[in-house]
Parts: sequence; structure tokens; C-alpha cells
Amino acid sequence: MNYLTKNRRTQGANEDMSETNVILGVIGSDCHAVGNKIIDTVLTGEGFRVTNLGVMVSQDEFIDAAIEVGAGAILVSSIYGHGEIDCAGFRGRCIERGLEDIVLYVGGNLVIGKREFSEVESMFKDMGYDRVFPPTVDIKSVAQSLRQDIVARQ
Amino acid sequence: MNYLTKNRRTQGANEDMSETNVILGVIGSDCHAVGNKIIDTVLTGEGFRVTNLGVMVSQDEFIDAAIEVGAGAILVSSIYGHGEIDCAGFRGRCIERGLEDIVLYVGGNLVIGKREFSEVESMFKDMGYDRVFPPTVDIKSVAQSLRQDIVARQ
Amino acid sequence: MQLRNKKLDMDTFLSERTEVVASWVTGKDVDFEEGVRYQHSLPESKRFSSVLAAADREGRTLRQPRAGVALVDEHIKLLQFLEDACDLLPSTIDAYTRLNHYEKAAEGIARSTAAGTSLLNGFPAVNHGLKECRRVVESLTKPVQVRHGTPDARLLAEITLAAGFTAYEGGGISYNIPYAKKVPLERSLRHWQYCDRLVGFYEERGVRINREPFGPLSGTLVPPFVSHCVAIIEGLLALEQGCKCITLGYGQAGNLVQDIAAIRSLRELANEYFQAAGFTDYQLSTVFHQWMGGFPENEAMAFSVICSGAAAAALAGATKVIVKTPHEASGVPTKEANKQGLEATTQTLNMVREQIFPMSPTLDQEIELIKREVRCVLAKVFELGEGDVAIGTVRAVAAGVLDVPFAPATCNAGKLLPVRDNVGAVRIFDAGRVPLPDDVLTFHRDRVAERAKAEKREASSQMVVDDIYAISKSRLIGRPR
Amino acid sequence: MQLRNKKLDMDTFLSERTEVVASWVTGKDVDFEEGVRYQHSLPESKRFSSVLAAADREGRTLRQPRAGVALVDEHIKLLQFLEDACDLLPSTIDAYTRLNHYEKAAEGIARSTAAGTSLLNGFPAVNHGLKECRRVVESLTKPVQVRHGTPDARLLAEITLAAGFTAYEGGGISYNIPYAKKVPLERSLRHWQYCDRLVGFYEERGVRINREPFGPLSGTLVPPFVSHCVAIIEGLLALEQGCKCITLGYGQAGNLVQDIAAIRSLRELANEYFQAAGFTDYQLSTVFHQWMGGFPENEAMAFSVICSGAAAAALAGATKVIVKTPHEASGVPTKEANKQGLEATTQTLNMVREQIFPMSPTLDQEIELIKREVRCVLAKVFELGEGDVAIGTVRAVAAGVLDVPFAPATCNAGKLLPVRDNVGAVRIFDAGRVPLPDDVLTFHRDRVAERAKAEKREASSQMVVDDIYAISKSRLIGRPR
Repeated sequence: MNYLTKNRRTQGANEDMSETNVILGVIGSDCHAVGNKIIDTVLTGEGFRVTNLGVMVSQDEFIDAAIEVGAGAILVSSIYGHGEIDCAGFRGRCIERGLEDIVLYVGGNLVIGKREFSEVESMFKDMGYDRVFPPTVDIKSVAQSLRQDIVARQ
Repeated sequence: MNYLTKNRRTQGANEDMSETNVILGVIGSDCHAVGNKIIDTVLTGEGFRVTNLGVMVSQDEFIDAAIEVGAGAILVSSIYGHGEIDCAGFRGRCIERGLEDIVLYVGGNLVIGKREFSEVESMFKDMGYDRVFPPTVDIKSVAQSLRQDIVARQ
Repeated sequence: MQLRNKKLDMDTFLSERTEVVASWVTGKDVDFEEGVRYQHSLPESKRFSSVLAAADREGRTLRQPRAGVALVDEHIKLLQFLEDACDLLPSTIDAYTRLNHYEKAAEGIARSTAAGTSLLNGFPAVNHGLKECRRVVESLTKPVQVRHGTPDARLLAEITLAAGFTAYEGGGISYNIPYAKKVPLERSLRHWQYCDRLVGFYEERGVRINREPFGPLSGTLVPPFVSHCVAIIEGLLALEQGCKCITLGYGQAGNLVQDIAAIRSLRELANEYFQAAGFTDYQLSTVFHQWMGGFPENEAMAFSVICSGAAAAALAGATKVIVKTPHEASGVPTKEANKQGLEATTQTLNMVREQIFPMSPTLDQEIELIKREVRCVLAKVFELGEGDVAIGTVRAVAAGVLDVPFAPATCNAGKLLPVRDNVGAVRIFDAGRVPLPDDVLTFHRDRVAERAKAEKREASSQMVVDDIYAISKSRLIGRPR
Repeated sequence: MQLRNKKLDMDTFLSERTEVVASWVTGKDVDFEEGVRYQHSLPESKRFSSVLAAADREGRTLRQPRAGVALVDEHIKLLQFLEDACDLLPSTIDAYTRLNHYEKAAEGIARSTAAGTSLLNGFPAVNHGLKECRRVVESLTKPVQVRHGTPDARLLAEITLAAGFTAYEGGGISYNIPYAKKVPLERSLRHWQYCDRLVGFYEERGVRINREPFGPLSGTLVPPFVSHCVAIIEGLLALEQGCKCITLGYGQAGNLVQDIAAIRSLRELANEYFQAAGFTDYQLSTVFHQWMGGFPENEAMAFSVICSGAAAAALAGATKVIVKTPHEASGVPTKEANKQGLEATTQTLNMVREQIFPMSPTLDQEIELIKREVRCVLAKVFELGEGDVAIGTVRAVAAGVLDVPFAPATCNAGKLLPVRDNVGAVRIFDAGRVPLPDDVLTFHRDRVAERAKAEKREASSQMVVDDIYAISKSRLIGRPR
């Protein structure tokens, strides 16, 4: 399933970042695959080395992959509304398993129902996520924050 | 322009009311003609003797007609939003000209903008209208109230 | 004044002009030459005709709201709020100004100032005068049209055109019969010759002003041929006075095939008649009005009516669409509701604009039907006018040859009675005195009979009343329940 | 267990059943005979198949929302709130139940109770069990369907069918490839044979349960022939197990002609294949899903997308339409937003249902194209299965002959790449290993090339990505700006 990555690295590649590993996946029992493929394509195009775990990824699968490739960040997607359950305790689990400083992003339709994004953002920041994104976020701007946050943590 | 009245008195005619004169018209500089024609048809069908002044009727034209035919009620429509200006002082004018007891109804889109109907209703009741109707009112139910109110005033 | 379809000569125009500008105090500020200079100073992006021409080239449908409030600053804020969501701006004029009741408009302004909210249903441009109108034009980046409903719109035209408005809606028939009660048709036609001539003078000085006869008329089950006849006549009258940029309009009937056929036939017929009258140097475009009849109160349902009109406009290939709002059933909308109507329309246009409604025998038949009806009626208009379309119009309306359903004007016969057929197209139930050929009348009768049979009732005026309220009650066709 | 398309025999079914009902504690309450009696006690008005049959006779399009929350009382309130605005009710099952994670669903119920609001994206029917599910059915007056996305939906079927739900969505392909990551296709097909056989047992006892394969698949630019192939295969598999009432689905693509051609060809093709397989005694209907891809955040714009789907459903003559809400971009909607989607849909259906989209060469061509594509692919499926459509399906998916774009399942090739053409129809950019004839591939290539030329860029994966997000960004076609 590589057609969307055909054009990878053709534009906007940032050589400084080419060695920066990030883990990407859709958490929990969520099967929304389309956005995941697109995020992969864009971040790869922006010069990240993306390990894409696809859909239905558990917290431990994210952490296993991050340890394996020495990732600077984990990007968690949740589209189906169970984010409040699936994403809880992730920061604690990262710390338990030795990833104290890893950058942790989360984005998507994180809760059931239409709520003010600012409210959702606070809730997930309180859970220990560094940044929280709505489903409409421009992925290139995510890439920019990601670069800065990873550098700042190192 | 009598096609809409072809079927008059064929149904629902109430003989008790057949001698009850009412005045109908669209007040002010309002040219909305369609609803006016329909109200005429329905009230006539319900047994009222309707003097329909059509669109763009002044307060004095309503009163002149009411005096001329000895009407029991004046039904004022306003669709274009200027009701607040056009309808003010009508009750006072009726009293001045000797129509102390005439039933005064008003209906339509009476104000500019979408406002709570209850608020609009109070405003127009304060102006001295006996009943106030939204544009969606069922004309047959208006006819029913009209009957009761005219009898009560006599 | 004797009405004829002939370009007004300069002397007649100028002597009339003296009266017009003296008819209200703000008239004295208008200087035609200075108005021409001001119009020339406007950028191309604020010129209606240029934006229309570009859209026509690209096959795009432009979005235009209706909007107008009593006070200038509030009016500017309203239009600025809508500007990003549309392509063309309006200034909808209040109902008092439309009847030249400038004193009442003044009272409305005063009461609105006192109330802190608009108590008028539009922008009283004449009362505000030249400078304040220019402030409106200068506060915006898109072209602005005057939209109203004024039988005698001469002073309004003088003020707004000198103030930099670049389009002017209306016409001697379309702003009389649906908007007035007792204005003689000769008089409104003559007054609109003045407006058209004024636009012609601007044109001669290199300033193109768009002219748009009001298409939907009474907005209530108007058969396409009726509004097409009026549109073409008003186009011919405007061209005669030197207007060069004409937008002809049509109000959504609700049956998609009929609506597409209407816009396509309108453009073709207009070119046919304009060219037959010897006009070749003109710019023609079309406007599709979203449903002009009663709306559902429920806003979700109102969005559906709005979107159906937007889709029909795009599939028909209209140059612009006039947009309704989810508050339509409640009268004048809030600015937020106004913008929502534009947003829903934008999404629909963007999802439909590249699509092509296929040609088919059914669509062809509908186009040909409208063309035959229009040609029949217009032939009679020309015959009655002994070749003069202005005179013919007055006589045709008096004779019920031109007949607008559900209009308030007493000069209008009101004998023509439309009704929907079994697929929702607007057909003729009673032709009154409109001279249509027997086979056309038979076609309409058969279609109406088909519906009557399906509904197991006779076609009657009750069926017509049911149709009038159907859309506001969430149906296209007013079937018994 | 070896997969074959053959009716499961009673022994196999019953021994499997013992395991199924033991897989979660609520399973033990299910008694098939008692379930049959309960189903027989339901009035006709609560039976999905009867309501569908009446609509099909009358040519009406029925409205069905999606809706499901964690707790029973709240779920009942939600459905009661929507009941007046629709014809058919759903119970959308939560994502944990879909993966048989009943412990997680239990946690979700507990946390929802504590939070006082649903933290699950659907109704966990298995956890609530038979009696609570019956309470749902008994609180409503309209038929209720189970809508989910469950590869192994055997226990869910046992509980909900015994509880009086009268329709069951899903299938071995359509509830695996778009919904699961690593479930082998053989396994999900086999599990759905169980569900279909259970429905068949009810049918044999005089209880008709509607079965609906999930039409839209990944909901992302799925060419009609792809979902049609899956729908027809799942229809054949269901018929084999004794199901008699089949609703085949299709998700709106956005081009009106293509959408109409899709629904019309779907019905014709299904009858063709069902009858060729020897089935004659079945009840067929169609379902049109309003746009399943990304929605605009702006609610006015979302209404436009909803209405475009409603109009296409009615013009296509679908038996029912699955309705979106203005909150779609934000995930699970409030009940008010859910109702608004239904209201906008109602208005559109009522304004379009009597209208006829004319037959035309363009529409004919589109119908014939879809039919040729489906026949090519299904011929290969039967060939690979040596006449057995279940075996053929497993092999065809493994070979990339059946290929669903943008699906999460690893068993799916994901080589087929769709893209819109210049009028917005979904065409094939890269056919992957799908065996289409050269002239069909040339047709697609030419259409895509036409668009590429108009956009002055090469067709590429970027164009595909642009198309995926186009509607949420207020365009049908993802053109460069």
C-alpha cells in the first residue's frame, strides 16, 4: 500500500530532520485508516522517518515501537470518540517504560459529541499530551511544531 | 381576480356568521398579496362577509371601511417587517373615530428580524390588538377565535 | 407624457431631471459629470459588469445575498460581514423608499436610531443621500447593486449611480405589478425609461452599469414563460435607452428539469429577440433566484430549500444566484443567518458547478415548450402595440395577454392560474386570456389531469392553494394528506 | 473450519452456537424458540421488511439516522427523540463491541454512568443483553436495525434478533476490510455465514429479518463497481444461508449522474446475479448513504452535503437513505443535530421524490460502464473460486482482484487508486491488479487525463489526496487553488 508515498521526499524535505524517528498510529479499537495514511505521507514528505503502526494500536504497541526505533515523538490519532478512555494514562505508561522525555501528541475527534475544542485541549493536556489537535489541523503545521518540540526536548 | 373565491361557501360555512362583516388588508407600504388572497378565501369559506382592501392599506382606510359596512373586526396583516411602525396607534385611532369595541387582530412577520414570538405578541397586545398571530397560523383557527371574540364584544 | 419605446431625447430627459432631483432634499447633491468621474475612479473589481463577464467566461455561478438596514454604519457592517461569503453585494432598499415615501423613511431612520436597531426592512438610500451612499461603496471591496421594488426609481437611480453602485435592479413591469397597487403601467414604464436612459448616459460616457429586470415577479408559481416575456420586454426597453449590460432573471419553480430548461431557454430567447430588434452590442447574463415563495420555519428544512435552489442554479448554468436564508420564514434575517445561507449555497455550488446535467429528450421538450409559449405571447404583445413593445405591453396587460399570477396590481388581470403537475413542474390550470395555442393548452391540461387522477380529486383552486403553501409545509406538491 | 458457500448444516450450526452464546455472560439468556415467538408478537409496523416493501411499492425513499449511546435509558430517549423525523431506526453499536471487547465495553458503560454522559460511540447491545435490548424495541414504534462494523457478529446477532430487532447490517467482507486490521477474511466470511444462517432460521420460522451488507466500505472515493461487487457477493452468500430480504448499499460519490447510475445498476445487477444463481424468492431493496467521507466543519456547509445526498438518493430511487448530521465533522452528534440532518433530508426528499431524472445517453453510458466492470470482476471471482463465490472472494481479495481503496485490513491489496474526473465522477487512476478490460481502463485514463489537462498538472497521488479532503474544504473536486 505504497501509492500514497510515491512522491515522498520530493518536496519540503528537511534534511536536519531526516534522522528523526516518529511513531504514528490510530489508538484503541479505531479503524479509521484514511487520515492515518495521509499524515504518514505528509510527515514523510516533511523529512521525518515515520514508523506507521496503522489503525487499532494499543498504548504498549506505541511504546514498544518508540523504544525499538528510538523515536523522538509519538503521534496518537483517535477519530471515533473513545479518546477519553483509550488515551488516559498514556504519559504515565511512557514514564514507567523509560520514555520520560518523549514528545506526545494527540489529535482527531477525541471525545463523544461536539464540545468546545479548548475544553478538549485542556483535558488532554492534563493527561500529559504536549499538544492536542482538532481533526481539521493542517498536518504541515503539526510537522513544524514537532520539529521544535523534539529539538527542545533533546 | 375571483378564481380563488370560486369555491366560497362550499364548505364549513357557518350561517350564524354569514352576516358578520370583517375588514381585511395588508397595512402600510406592504405589497405582499398572496397570503391576503388566501385569508380572504378561507374566511369567506368559514362564513364571514369579508371586505378585502388588498395590499398597502392605511389605518384610516381600514377604519373607513369598517364604519361603512359596520364591521365587527379589523384583520391587519403585515409581512414586510414594518409592523412596529405601521401598526402603532391603531387602537387609539379606532377609539377616536368611534370604534371603541371593534375586534382588532394583527398577524404576519410583524418585526424586523427573528425574535421570540411571545415578545412580539406582548408588544402588539400592548398596542391594543386583541390577538397577534405568527405567519404560520392556521387561518381556520383564526376564524374560530374571531367568531368568539366578535360575539363576546357584542 | 405619451409612452413609446423610443430613446428619450436629451431635452425631455433634462427637463424631467430637474423635477426628479428636486423631489427630495438629497437630490440637489447629484452632479452627473461628477458621478461619471467617480464611477471611473472605481477599480474593475468593484464593477458589476466586469465580475459578471468573468463568471460567464468561466461558467461560474456567482453568489449574491439580499441585505439592507436603516442606518449607514450598520448597513456597512452588515455588508462587510457578508462580503467574504459572496461575490456580489446588494443594498436592499426599504419599502417606504420604494414608494417614494421619504418622510416615512426619515421617521424609520429616526426611530431606528432611537431603538438602536433597524426598524426598516432595507437601506433608505435616498434619505441618506450621495455622500453616505458613497461611504457604503467605499467600505467594500466587491461590486454593489441596488435591489428594491420601486415603480418610480428615478431619484434613487440618480443618487445611487452617482454614488458608485454599479448595478440597478428593476423595470417598469417587474417593479410595478408585483410591488404596487394602483400605479398605472404607462407611468412606471415611462419612469423606468428614465432610469434606463440614465444608465445609457453613463454607458455613453464609458461607465457600464448592469441592469437587471426583476425575474421572479410575484414569486408564487409563476410559469417560466410569464416571467420570460416580462424579462425580454424589459431587456428590449433597456437596450433601446442605451443600456448594454443586461441580466435576466428567473425564480426557482422547484422542478429541476423545468428550472434548467427555464434558464437555458431564457438566454436563447433573449438573444433571439434582442438580435431581431437590431441589438448586437450587449452583454447578457442570467440570474436564478432561490425559491421566492413561502419557506419552512424549521431552519434545517430551510437549508434544504436553499440548497435545492443553489443546485438548480449551478446545473442550469445561471451567471448568478440570489440567496435565501434559514430565517426566511421569519422575515428579515440576522446577519449570521444571512451568511449561513451563503455558506450552504457556496458548498452546493462548489459541489455541483463542474457537473453537467445531461441533455435528454425530456429537457429538450421543456425548453421547446417555454420557447413556443414565449413566442406566442410576445407575438401578441407586438401585434397589440402595432410594433411598439412599450405600447404593446400596456395593452397586453390590460387585455390579460400578459398576466402575472398572484400580483397586487389592479392593472393586472390575475386570470391566469398556475398549478403543479404530477412531477412538480408549474403548469397552467386556467390560461385566463393568455393566447396560447391549443396544443400547448392541451399539454398543460393533460399534465394537470394526470396529477388530479393520481390524487383522486378534481383540479381546483384548492389544489392551487395547496401548492402555494406546499414548500413551507415540507412538500413540493400540495397533495391532500 | 473450511469455508465454502454452502448452507451450514444444523449440527455444525448448533455446536458452534454453544460456543457463541457462552462467549459472554449475556449469551445464556438467548433462547431461539422464545426469540421466534417474541418476533412474531411484534406488529407489522415494527418489521423492517414490511416497511421496506411498502416504500418500494410506492417508490418512496425512507429515512434512517445513525444513533447509539452507552446507556439503555439514554439510548431509548435518543431514539424516541428521532422517531418522528425518520421512518426506520438504528441502534449503532460501539466500537469495543464491534471487536468483541466486551470487558472494555463494560468499562465504557461504567465510566459513562459515572460521567453522566455517554463515553462510548454506540450502544453496547451484547453487554446490556436480551431484556435490556427488548426494552429498546418496546419503547419505540418503528422498526429497529442493528448497525455496527463487527467481523464476528454472531453473539450480537443472537441477542439482538431474539430481542426483536428486525434488520441486521454487515457482511463478511464489508464488516472486515473497512473495519478490522488483522482478521482473516476466511474467518469473517465464515462468521457471517453463521449470522446469515441464523437469519435463515428465523425466516424458516416465518420471521423475516432484513439483511443489509454495508455498502460504502471505506467511504473514501470507492468506485461504484467495487462496492457493487462486494454487495452482490454478500447478497449471494446471505441468500445461500436462507436470508430472503436483502438491502444492497452504495455510498454517495458526489457526481449526480454517477450516483444515479450506481443505484440503478446495483438493483439490476443484483437481480441478474441472484437469479443466475437460482434464487427467485427474495425481496430486494437499495440503500443510499449520504457522503461518507470528510465533512465541512461549518454546519451550513454540512447541511448542503446532507441535502446533496438526499437529492441523489431520491432521484436515484433508493429505497432508503442513511442520513448524516451537521455535526459530522466533529464526530458523534447531539440528538438535536441528528434530528436536523433528518429534517433537512425530509425536506429534500419531499421536494424531489416526485421528480424524474430523465434518461439520457450520458446516464445510459454510466450504467453500462458500471455493469461491465462488475461483470468482469465477478467473472474473475467465480473463476478463482472454481465456481464457489466464498472461496473465490478470499482468493480475489488476496490477488488484488477485489480491492477496496483506503481500507485498514492487511488482507486487502490497496493497490487500486481512485481519483475524480473533470466532472467529479470517481474514476480509476491506478487499477492495481483489478482485471478490467483495456477499453474500460482507457476510458478511465482519458477521463483522468482530461481533468489533469484542465488543472495543468499531472495526475498523481497528490491529486487523490486533494480529492479526499475536497468536500470537507467545500469543493467536490480537489483542484489546485
